[in-house]
Amino acid sequence: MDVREKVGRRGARLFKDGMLVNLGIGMPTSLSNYIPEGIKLHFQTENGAIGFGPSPEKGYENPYLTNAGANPLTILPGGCYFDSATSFGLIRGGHVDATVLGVLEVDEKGNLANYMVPGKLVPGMGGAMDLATGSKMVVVVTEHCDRNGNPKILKQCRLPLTAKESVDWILSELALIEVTKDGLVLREIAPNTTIEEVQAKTEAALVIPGEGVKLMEY
Amino acid sequence: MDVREKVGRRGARLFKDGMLVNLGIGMPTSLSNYIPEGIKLHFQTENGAIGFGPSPEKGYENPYLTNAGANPLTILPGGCYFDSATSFGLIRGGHVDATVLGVLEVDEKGNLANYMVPGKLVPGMGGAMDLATGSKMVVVVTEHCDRNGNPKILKQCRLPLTAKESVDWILSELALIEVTKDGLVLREIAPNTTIEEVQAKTEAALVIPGEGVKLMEY
Amino acid sequence: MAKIITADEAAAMVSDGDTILVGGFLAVGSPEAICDALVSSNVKNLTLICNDTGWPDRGVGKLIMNKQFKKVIASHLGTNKETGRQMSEGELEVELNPQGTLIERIRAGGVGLGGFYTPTGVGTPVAEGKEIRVINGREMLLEMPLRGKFAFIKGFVGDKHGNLRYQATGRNFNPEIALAADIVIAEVDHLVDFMDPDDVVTPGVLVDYIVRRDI
Amino acid sequence: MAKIITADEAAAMVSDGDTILVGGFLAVGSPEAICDALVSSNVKNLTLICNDTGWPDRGVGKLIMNKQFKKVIASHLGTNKETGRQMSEGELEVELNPQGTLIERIRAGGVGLGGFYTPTGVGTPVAEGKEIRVINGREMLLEMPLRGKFAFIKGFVGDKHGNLRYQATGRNFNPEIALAADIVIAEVDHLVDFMDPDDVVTPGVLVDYIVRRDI
Repeated sequence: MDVREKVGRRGARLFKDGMLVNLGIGMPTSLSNYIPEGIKLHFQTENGAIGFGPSPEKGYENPYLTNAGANPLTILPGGCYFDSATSFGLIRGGHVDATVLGVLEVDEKGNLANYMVPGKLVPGMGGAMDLATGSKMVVVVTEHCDRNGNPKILKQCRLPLTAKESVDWILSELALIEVTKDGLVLREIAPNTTIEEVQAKTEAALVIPGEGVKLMEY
Repeated sequence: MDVREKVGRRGARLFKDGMLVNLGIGMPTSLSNYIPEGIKLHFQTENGAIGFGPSPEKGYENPYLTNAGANPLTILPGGCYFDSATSFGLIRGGHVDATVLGVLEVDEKGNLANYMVPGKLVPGMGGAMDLATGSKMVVVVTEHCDRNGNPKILKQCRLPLTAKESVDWILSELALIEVTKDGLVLREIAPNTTIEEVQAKTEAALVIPGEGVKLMEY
Repeated sequence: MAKIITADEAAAMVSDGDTILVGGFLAVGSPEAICDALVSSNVKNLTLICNDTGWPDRGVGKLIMNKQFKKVIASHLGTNKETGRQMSEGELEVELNPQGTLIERIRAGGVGLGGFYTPTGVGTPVAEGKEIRVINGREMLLEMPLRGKFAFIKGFVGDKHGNLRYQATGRNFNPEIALAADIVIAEVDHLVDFMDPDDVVTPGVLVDYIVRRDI
Repeated sequence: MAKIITADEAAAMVSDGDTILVGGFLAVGSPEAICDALVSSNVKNLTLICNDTGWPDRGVGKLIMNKQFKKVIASHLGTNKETGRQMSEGELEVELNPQGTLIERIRAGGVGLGGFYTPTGVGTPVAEGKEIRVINGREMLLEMPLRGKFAFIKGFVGDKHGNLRYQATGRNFNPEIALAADIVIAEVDHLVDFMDPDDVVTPGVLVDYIVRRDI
């Protein structure tokens, strides 16, 4: 299992039946491959649809039906379309039950930074700020450290924020961490690691809960 | 011709082809009977339709298609329905070209009062405040004096206002008056009256324009 | 999938003191079966958010006649004299809003906005106690969002996924109300398996329960 | 009746320095024929309000490549590197908005509101210079309305009365943009005589001109 599969399998089990879910582009999308049986989710794309299905076969694309990355979609029975004001009304109004986002940095207060690096070209935040601010549950999925081995889970974000105090769960190939008022609570660790290794690779202090840290299942 | 027909005939000639128009209940509705040939208007009802036609024949009413007074309507080809947020978005956003309203009082600043009398039961303003505030052109149609012969066109409204400085035209059975920054300009008088009589029945001072006062045509 | 229930089951969820939003304009587009069930359940001290108080024998007016409200937030009461009587005798608190402001406050509550500035009501009794601010050279009032515990709405056609479509002027307050409550219950005239996704007005994910009229 | 014109006639109405709003999300639901005509007309120093700057060969991106904008207000630029180049070399002013804030600002401009409070952007670079206010215990930013001179929108089906209907995710910014400009020009794939009034998404009274794709 690579990082995407590990994160995808564990992340998908955070959902409950009937949830309205928005998955960011990249690693977050991988969760959709591992939805447990008996769990039916409604997927939203912020450009204006709920209930989309798999990618269409080649030759059957509808140029008017795409996801937020302009890739062709299909729609399932029971799905619906709406305009952008309604779409972000759903997002900001708390009607989206769960959003899964990638990050550059996340910190112990649940701050997240994923849209700009000062000095580099800023492509824009798109819908990320609204999704991180408005969704009932915000899940961050990420490799535990960056390419240089430095922690991405910090005491305090250094990059400009995408949203303030909004993350509920942080999921990496090493750990599942819950963001609480008392700090980052380590809920689960991967089978191939230790609490000490996870803490060593995390800048913020991890809280070990009284009921113990579980072994992550996939 | 009674007052309604006089006001209806002259008022209908204030419209230009293609205008989106909202007519209040009562005397304002009478304008729709006298739209000149060649002038096509779009009528809005604030409960959510544009392009309604005459009342349906008995037995052909649709319980879901009514005007703001809950009376049955028909819809013409080219008409459309929408929700109340859109309806008042059109009204407040300046997309309604003309609104015709009845009044209790109107004054030389274009203030209007038509929804409450202190001490009496207040039925509520409904859509009147939005219509008077948002429409591009606000026309007040009224009997020139109240039942006791007292002026309704005042220096300053005494009743609580429906909207501030929003009236463009005042039309009665005696006169057509334009509300301008320089005061109430008397544009037309009815054939059976004089400038002196109109002024005597009007509390606010009337401005007589340099180009003269026209005789009202029906 | 929206759960299909009876009108009585819908009414039984409501407790004394709850705030309810009800769709409809002079009872056109109001959920009549749910209103009847609320009268039967006799739940009391409710706060109502609705365009108007209907007629004595139609829409939320039936609950007015049964004295089930302690407070009403509406734009118009003229078609139900009992509302006026309760108000003038101090039995009922009434807050009147311009209709466009009322629907926009409900929308703000539903889409997560903290309030908005509108020119409607400036210089009128509606402005009393509200912040006034000049924006782009025009005086504006600050109006705050509205929400409730229950939304009772009325669709013409619903599908098993909860998607709704309205007919003609029966749409009115229903789509915004569906966004502004914790629990949304839709009464529908007709229930179908599913509809064209471009035809949906209220997304099914907003609707928790459906009450059928067609059985 | 909306007047039927060609894309070139639409483009010819635009003058140097005008503000235009253009529908579409990564060019899906953008009026391509009008964009082509605007490139041909070579009008300059425009301000663009649009979700994004499309692709180098699709949507408003074609006008970016032709350097027709002095300012862009958008939520995302990542699919058109030329936008970033012009921005970093100081040829183009760019104002980035969260997508939900951008569409709501356009809506506010279209429906006559003077601004609104939103939680989106609090604690981020978006909050710089903006009023912050605590409403119902939550920090909110004041965001102001946006409008322009022209709205260029794209419908799937239009009728001779100007009524429009969209398909799937081609709807996006188009309905709100149609409210927020002095002159609204809709490009449509198909023109019909009229449509079911319950099927209309954009009321025809908002649409001044129609550009047909089906002839």
